[in-house]
Amino acid sequence: MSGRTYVSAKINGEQMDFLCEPRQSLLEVLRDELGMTGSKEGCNNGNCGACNVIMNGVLVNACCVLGVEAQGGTIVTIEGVASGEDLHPLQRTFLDDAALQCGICTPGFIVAAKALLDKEPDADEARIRHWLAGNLCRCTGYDKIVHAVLDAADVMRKTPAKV
Amino acid sequence: MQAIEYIAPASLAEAIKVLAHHGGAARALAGGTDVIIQAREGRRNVSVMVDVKHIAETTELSLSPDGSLRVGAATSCARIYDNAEVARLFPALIESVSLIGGIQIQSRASLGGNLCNSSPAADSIPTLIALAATCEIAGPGGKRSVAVEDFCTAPGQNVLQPGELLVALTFPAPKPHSGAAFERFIPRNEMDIAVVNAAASVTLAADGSTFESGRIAMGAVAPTPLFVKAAGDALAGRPVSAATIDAAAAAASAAAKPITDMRGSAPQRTHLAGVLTKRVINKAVERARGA
Amino acid sequence: MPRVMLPALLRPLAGGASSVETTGATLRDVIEDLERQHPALRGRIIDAGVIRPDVMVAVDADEVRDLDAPVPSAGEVHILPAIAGG
Amino acid sequence: MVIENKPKYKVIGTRPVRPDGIDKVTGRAQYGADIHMQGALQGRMKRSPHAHAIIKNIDVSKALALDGVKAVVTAQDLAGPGGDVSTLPDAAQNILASRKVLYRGQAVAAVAAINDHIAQEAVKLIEVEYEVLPHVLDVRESMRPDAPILNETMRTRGPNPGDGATNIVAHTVAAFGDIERGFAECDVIVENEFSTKMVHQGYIEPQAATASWAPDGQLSIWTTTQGSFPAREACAQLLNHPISKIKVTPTEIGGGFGGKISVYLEPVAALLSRKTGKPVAIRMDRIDVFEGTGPTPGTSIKVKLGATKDGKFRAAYADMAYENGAFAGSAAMYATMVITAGYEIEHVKLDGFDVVVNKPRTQDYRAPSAPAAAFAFEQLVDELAEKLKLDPLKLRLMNASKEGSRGPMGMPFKRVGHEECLEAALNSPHYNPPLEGPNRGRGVASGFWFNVGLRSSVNVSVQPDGTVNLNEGNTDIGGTRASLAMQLAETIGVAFEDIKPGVVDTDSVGVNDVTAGSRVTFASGMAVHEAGKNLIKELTTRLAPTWQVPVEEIEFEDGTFKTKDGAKSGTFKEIATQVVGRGVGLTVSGSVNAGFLAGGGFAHAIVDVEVDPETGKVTILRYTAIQDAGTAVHPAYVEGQMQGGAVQGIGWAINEEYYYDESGRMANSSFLDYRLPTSLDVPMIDTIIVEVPNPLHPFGVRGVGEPGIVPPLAAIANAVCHATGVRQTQLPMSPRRILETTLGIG
Repeated sequence: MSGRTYVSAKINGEQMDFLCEPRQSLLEVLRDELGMTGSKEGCNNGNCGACNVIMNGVLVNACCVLGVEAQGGTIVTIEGVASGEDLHPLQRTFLDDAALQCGICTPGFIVAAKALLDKEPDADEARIRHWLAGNLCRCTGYDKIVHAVLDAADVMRKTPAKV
Repeated sequence: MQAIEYIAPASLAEAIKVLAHHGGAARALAGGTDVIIQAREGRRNVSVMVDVKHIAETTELSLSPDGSLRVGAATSCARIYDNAEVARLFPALIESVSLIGGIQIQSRASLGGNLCNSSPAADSIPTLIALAATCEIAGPGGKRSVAVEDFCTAPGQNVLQPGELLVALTFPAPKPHSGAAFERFIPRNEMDIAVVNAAASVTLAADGSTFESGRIAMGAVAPTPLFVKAAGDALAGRPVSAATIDAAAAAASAAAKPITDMRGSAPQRTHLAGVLTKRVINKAVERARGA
Repeated sequence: MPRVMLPALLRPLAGGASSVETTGATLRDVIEDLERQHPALRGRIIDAGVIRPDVMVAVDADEVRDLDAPVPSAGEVHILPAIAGG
Repeated sequence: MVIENKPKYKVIGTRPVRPDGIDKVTGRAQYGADIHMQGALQGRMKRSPHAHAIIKNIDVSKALALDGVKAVVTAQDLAGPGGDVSTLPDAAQNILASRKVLYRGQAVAAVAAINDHIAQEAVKLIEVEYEVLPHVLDVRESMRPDAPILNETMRTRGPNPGDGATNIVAHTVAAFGDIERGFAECDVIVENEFSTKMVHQGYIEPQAATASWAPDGQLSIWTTTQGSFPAREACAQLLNHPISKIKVTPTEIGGGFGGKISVYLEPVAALLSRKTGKPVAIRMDRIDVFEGTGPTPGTSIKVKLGATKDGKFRAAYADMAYENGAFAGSAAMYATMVITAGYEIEHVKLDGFDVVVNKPRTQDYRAPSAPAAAFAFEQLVDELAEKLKLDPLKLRLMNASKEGSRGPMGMPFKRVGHEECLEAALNSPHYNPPLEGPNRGRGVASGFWFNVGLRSSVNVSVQPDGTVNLNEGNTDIGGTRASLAMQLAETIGVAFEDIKPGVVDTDSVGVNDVTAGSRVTFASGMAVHEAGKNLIKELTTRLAPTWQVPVEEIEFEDGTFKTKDGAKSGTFKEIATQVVGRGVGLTVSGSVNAGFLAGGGFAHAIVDVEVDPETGKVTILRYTAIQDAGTAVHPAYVEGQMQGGAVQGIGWAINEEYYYDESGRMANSSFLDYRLPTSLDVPMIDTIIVEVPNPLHPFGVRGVGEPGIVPPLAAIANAVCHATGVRQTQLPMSPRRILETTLGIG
């Protein structure tokens, strides 16, 4: 019964149709079927956050979701965070604040932080640390990541998002 | 992962039919944060996943005017803690569901899933027990109710029969002058499985000086989450005092029959059972006095 | 008289000595003299005409790979195992 | 904090955005698992479930019969028909075991299938018959004569080789002065025994490799490695294949810290590709990473330190046993080279024992061997300070190594910044106000790591618009494309933005040693500096006929070419555009062997903790990292190295460990139970960069990657001791351990 199932979902604003096996995770579908390798696999069991995407408005680990569950849903991945040449403020502050070293966890952190700031634009350091506890980084010690999120929040408060 | 079939029934009746048809090979899929991983890692044999997130009864979250609460088994932790009224009335429940995994897990993981996974260390179960929650179960033979403390039978096992589905959890309205609290001890500050966890619900006399009743439950100290009746009994009718609370904590420690594993040693867990019991009772008293 | 300081691993090959007085004005001369005094050390420091890749040699505080490097008469030549890192 | 007047640099010391940054924040960057080749097969490793067993038979027939499976390989394929893996026998066994498995997780076979799910099913169908042997996990137990022997042919390297088989790989002795006389002269002597557990580097990206073996024998490998050239060399030896026929392309790498130097998957993917005629990709999962790669050793260290009553260290002794895992290594030898490096001590004797145990073959992890050694030694320093009623930083300062001090290897240090780091710590805003509150304690500790030089080679070519491409062969993990481009920009006097750096494959640049030992910004920086000078020289030569002046008449200074009389001048970019523009292309290179010793680096930590007396949980309240960076090329990236090292050290100190069950299985092989610190577990990490220029480098650069992880283990232990009154001799200082030692629970 491992036939492939037809799934239709809106990914980064575009309607996409794909076939996947029910046992394939959303992460496998994004990376292997759709060629969107920005979401990373660090643990494949929901403990590192490298595969974070926003699904139907909430932050999820794509490794803990079946691809077939995306049917009819909307998904935002790291590939959809910038709009064209305009980086998202988080992407800008991660660069300016040196908040990445090897960069493997960066897509997950940016997607997770975006989900936070979309919901809570005034998040403080304690809230940011709490929200990001599901995202592991082994290079930075988190200091510059937390600063980058605080700085992005500041930028976003000063310049309301373009429609 | 072994090959699986995925079915997303739109009604409770259909879900029961599908589950009954596939028997033990089928498993309900709510948040999937346990079952998908267990199937992938070969820790559970699952060949059919029945997605129960498209069913009205399993996804509801409704607070009655009298203050009783009904939580569909597939309702996510985030939906529960994002509901301000639920958060006000059931702070212990919020403490539990805010601790299950990270934010990414809480947006999918459900109360029903946490219960059906039946881990001895599950972070919601002691709270469900302390709050005297009831399981609503539907199956081919009809519906039945089971008290949460009677639900788990062994690590990873529970009273659900093949074809049965946990539909919802119901909570009685908090009584006047009552309060509840949950606490977990983990080595990090998030993202860990409990070394020990504990929940307490207490009802005080109107003047706040004595305990009328108490319900204490703990996790990770026995093969299943533990309802420690003796600890609650040690409170009932006694003055709210350090001595009373110490006696309840001692009863909790005595009830603990933990093992030593990578998450903690047996003596450490027995000790923490007392420490956490004391802490949650104190917090529950504080809330009861404020209620 | 340059003094060659030997690591523990090589001392058994020099009769247990932790250091050896040598003669020579260049590293090559010094090591050749060392090998003359303790033939068991042949091939353990220099192999095929160059310093072995798993050995490092320092003259006083300076690491040296060139065998023609000068060695002061009061100098110390340190023979050390190679290191890397994470 | 700048200690000495350093030259006024234009680019060095600024904080530009890394050239690879945009790709990394948008998801474009291609890491090991992101290489998707048309028609590629997916590989999986079959691993041993036993810690120690003889392989009696491997039956792959059922796996091969599974639909979608294309090939299976075992150690027989590695040796190949007429093959020879004798040059790297341990590496060969570690990649695919043939005779014996020496740890749980050791690979014994591999499959290639049309997708990963089928490959996983096929792995289960491979039947391996084992004869299970008794195993040994503890380093001291493994040294006993009655311990199960891992390798019957092993004899101890060192002064007393012994006759029989042993698990002691080597006994390293370092001795200076007269240890007995030294201790006899001491007024105060402290001693203790310490132990640490095996820990993992914990990089977030699992190893992944893709290989494509063409019919003409050309082998292309894409891999997430810290060293494409060493990986190429290892593959050549293990596959008995000419090095000239192997091209290794390093992908972006998701962390390494020493754990991605050895090859694991590359030769196996190559064998599977050769067998199937298709590209084969193998990706580890997290369990593979924990069980099947190279963590860093657990240790058992006995130390003794003596001083006169005025606080002068006179004598030190250490007996250090380091796990090597299943195969011979040299971790304890490293430890003898670093444990006393921070101090002037006349009488020293150090015994280092490298020991095999039935655990994964250990690898380097950020300043390998030094953190555990410092955990032991720096606690004794703390104890001495208490006994002598001296400030622990001032006691260290009184004894600190400096230029001319003999290090533990016997040779004198060149200019180093240990004293300057200690002074910076003493004057820091963190150290001066005393710590208030119950159950709190403050700890300090020093750390040293060598930094190494080794070989680097870069190519530099001028583009028609006068900008410059810089091609280097070192994997960039922490921002070295930026730090190298900055050094080239400084050398040739252009803007950072006019340099375009890239990491290229092994066919495209001269040999480069690993990205390790904190060496890339240092040694590749030297290569870049040389290439820059060569570029100026070549441009000058080409400019002379254009300007119609002799070459000697042209000077280059401050980014400008000019004639000595000042009549003609032009910036680098103007001249490069003019000379190269539409003319003949211009490529130069720079190649160095920067040797082993790159100057060495000192780091220091000040940490405040609070210990919950009821639960034993340690909370890090405040942390300041102090480090001598020589010259901080990119200060933000230097801070990042210091902060990252500090937090890895915090994890190591408090929670991380390989937790083994009785069967020799790592019970916590997931990110759930192997507890890396999360953002919620640490405070902001304050940094103080000390700049004592390194005399071995044209810009004074020191390696900065490693020293930061050395002090935190000891600093936290000292802080916990001051908070609780109990000295912590074992890692991790988990809540369980703290309860055991403070309340006797356990």
